[in-house]
Amino acid sequence: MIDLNVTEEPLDISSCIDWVMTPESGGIDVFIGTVRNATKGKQVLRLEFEAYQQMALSEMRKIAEQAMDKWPVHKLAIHHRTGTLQVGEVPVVIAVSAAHRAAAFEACRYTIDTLKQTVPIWKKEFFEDGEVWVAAHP
Amino acid sequence: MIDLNVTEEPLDISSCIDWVMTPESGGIDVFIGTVRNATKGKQVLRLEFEAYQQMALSEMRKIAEQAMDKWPVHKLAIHHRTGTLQVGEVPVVIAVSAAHRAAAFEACRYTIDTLKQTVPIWKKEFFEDGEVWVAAHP
Amino acid sequence: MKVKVLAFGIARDIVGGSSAEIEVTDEANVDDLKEVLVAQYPRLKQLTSFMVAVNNEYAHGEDILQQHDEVAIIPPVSGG
Amino acid sequence: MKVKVLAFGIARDIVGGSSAEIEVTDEANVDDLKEVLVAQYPRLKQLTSFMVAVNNEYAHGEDILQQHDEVAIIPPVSGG
Repeated sequence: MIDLNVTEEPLDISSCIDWVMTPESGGIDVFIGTVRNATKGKQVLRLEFEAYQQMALSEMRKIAEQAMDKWPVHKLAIHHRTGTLQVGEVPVVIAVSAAHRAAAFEACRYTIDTLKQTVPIWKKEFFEDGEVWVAAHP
Repeated sequence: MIDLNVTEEPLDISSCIDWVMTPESGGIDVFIGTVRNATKGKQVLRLEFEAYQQMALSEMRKIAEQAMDKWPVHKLAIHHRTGTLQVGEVPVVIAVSAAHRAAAFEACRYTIDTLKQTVPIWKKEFFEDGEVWVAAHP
Repeated sequence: MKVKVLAFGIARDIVGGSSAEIEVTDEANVDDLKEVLVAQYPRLKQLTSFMVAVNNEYAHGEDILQQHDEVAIIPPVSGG
Repeated sequence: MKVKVLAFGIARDIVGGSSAEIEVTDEANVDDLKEVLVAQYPRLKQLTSFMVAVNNEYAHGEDILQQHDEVAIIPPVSGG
């Protein structure tokens, strides 16, 4: 089972974990992205995330289905936040349950790695002296 | 920084996650062990965990220190529960924060894999028709 | 024909809005559209890369555009 | 000398309690203790393996035991 969400509201890590837990599961792996206070040594004030909402959900579903094809996973949740986030806030939560931990770890890692490559969400970093769309330019 | 706990009380996943979060962190990986309702196709009623408390904490500290030597990790928490656990309850939580996700994933995986090999904690499975200390016999 | 093209992230800044009406030939494909876009908004060329999505899917260069397709410029993604 | 040996998990069941007083020769090492334990509790031989810990550390066979060491039988662990 797959649970996807792209929302401006703060993400609820506990509810993602509760949702993936099943009596058949022996292990859950959870990845939580957090806004770092610096990038390449430069202080970050805040981030802004923008999503192409409908396509983002569609690409997230593809990733979740691929992960469930590749590994024996029970449930997989991907929640991504949009809007303005301060340092320490959580842009993304991925939770994966499986009978055995190897599948949970590998599917979770695959999901975040692929999400960062294919899901149409964009991050802008705000510094003291300006702002930049991450990865936009070589 | 390292936070270790071996306790009869239910584990608090959220407080482990909150504890490892730092403004320098960009990613947190969390592993949550859960009691499965079956093992090798046989229904499990409940588990009992017993720890050699002092040595368990000492071995957990070694693992955490090794993980922090091997990967650039900020904070690492290992909490393990003892006593009787029902299906769906949580015997172990491992949370790891790092600037980049690869370190968090790898340190978390290393920690649970090594914990299962070296930390003196024992699990007894209770079935309809008996009970067994896991891994005791070939 | 005129195609409405959505723009996100840095593409929104370059296009100067969240969408633009782009004139392309009938039977134009995605590569044709990209050519028109780059001619009209040269700063798109400076991006690491940019993709086009049609109806919420990444499109191939040879995909033919239809009048009522939902078309979007997808600059390098950076979610997570 | 007499050494107090703690027993956990299945070792506690085999020993019949959470600790046992074991008589070993002075200057006995960990291998000597394991021999005495197996002679006294033959079911220990059926385990996948068993280790001995001295003062909260896994011990080597040649480690010499002291009277007041905290000694423990460590059957195969299964935490997590």
